[in-house]
Amino acid sequence: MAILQVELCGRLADLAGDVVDVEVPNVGINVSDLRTAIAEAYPVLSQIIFDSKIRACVDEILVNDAVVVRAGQLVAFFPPLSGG
Amino acid sequence: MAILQVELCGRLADLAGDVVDVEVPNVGINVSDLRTAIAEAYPVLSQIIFDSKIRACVDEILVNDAVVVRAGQLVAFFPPLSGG
Amino acid sequence: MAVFLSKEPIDPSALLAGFQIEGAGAIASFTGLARGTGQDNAVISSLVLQSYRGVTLASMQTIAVESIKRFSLLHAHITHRSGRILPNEPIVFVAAAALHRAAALDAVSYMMDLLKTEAVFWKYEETAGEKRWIEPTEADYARAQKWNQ
Amino acid sequence: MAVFLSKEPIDPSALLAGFQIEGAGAIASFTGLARGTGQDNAVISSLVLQSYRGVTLASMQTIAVESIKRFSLLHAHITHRSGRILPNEPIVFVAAAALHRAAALDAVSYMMDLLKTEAVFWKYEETAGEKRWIEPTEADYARAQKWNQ
Repeated sequence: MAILQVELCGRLADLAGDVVDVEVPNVGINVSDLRTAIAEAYPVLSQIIFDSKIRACVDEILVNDAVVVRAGQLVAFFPPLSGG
Repeated sequence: MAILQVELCGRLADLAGDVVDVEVPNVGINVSDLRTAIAEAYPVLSQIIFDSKIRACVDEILVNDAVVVRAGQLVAFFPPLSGG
Repeated sequence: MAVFLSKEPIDPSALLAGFQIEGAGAIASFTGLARGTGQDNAVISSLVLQSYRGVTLASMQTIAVESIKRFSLLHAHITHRSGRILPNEPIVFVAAAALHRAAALDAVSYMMDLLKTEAVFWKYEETAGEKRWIEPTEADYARAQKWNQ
Repeated sequence: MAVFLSKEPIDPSALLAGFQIEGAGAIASFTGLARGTGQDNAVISSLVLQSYRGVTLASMQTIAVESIKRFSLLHAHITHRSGRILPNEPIVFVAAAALHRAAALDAVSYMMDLLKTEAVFWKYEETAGEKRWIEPTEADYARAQKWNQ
């Protein structure tokens, strides 16, 4: 197992801070399972992290839930965007 | 009879100058008849002055052809407007 | 509301700098500029705008007043040049301030569409000694008409 | 094309002054400003915009590139602030240069609609010590969606 640092953006950070540490297998974990791992480790995120409007960003690219991530990658979750 | 000075705007002025003098009855003449008087006195305007797109302006207000004008009033004809 | 007819070159950035109003959430602006080439690639040496006495300014004021009413603007500005305008010089600057973006953007479109067809100006291009009068296109009339529907 | 993410206050009139391109017949601009009162008349002390690494600027660049293609623009500009923004300060400035007015005006609407829903920002208002996250409204999403039809 390894520690993946996951960045929380926008209102997600209000719930659990800017970064949360999540234990993940060395071979990696797909984004869908990462949501489950986050929900288990951080009960305060257990509802919102499964919201389909919360998008994952890996190494600065928006990705879908099938993508596999490993410790050391830049992983973030985005609530709905709101510029302008 | 009196002399009414009629201002020609835009491309109308290219045909007959900025101002044309037209003899009109002392009691005045409506705009429709003024067009006829202009066409007779200035053959170069005889087609265009009857064009429905050529609007009359009297004392700085756009008017319809029933309005009566007299010598001394500010009378102008406007081809289609084109600002911006 | 600020409406000006200018015989001198106008500076859109200075006009935008002066266009401020407390509480506005949205400011849209538009600058129309004289172009150096026509539709047939003819070189245009200048554009000449003619106005008529007080009627030209009054027609611009009517457009600004109507846009304020129609779009609940906080402020509206129109500055239009007259006289000889060289390529790349601004012909017209309009700005609209509103609470939200849709109103400000629509108001600027509205003012430009109406200026094209209702403001009391006539204009011609000078190309290699020739003089070519410019009138609104069918598309211009259609855009202006659209606001009455 | 010019796309900037600024942590410092921005000056729309200076940005408009710098937005010049030979041959343009139309320059449209839009400035979005922070407001001092919210929809429920609450006094807003500031608006805080958060961005994320290189993704925010990249999302703005995508919007500018797409608007240039879609509207055949000669030039496009987006400057967006991040960080704490006080009432009446600009949040965003966009500009579009085109041959004709419809393209420039539509491009500015397009860029703003997409910035609202696709640019990587998050924002909250601070009102009397409270923090209120702002997300796009249904109308905002509908406006952005409209461009895909």
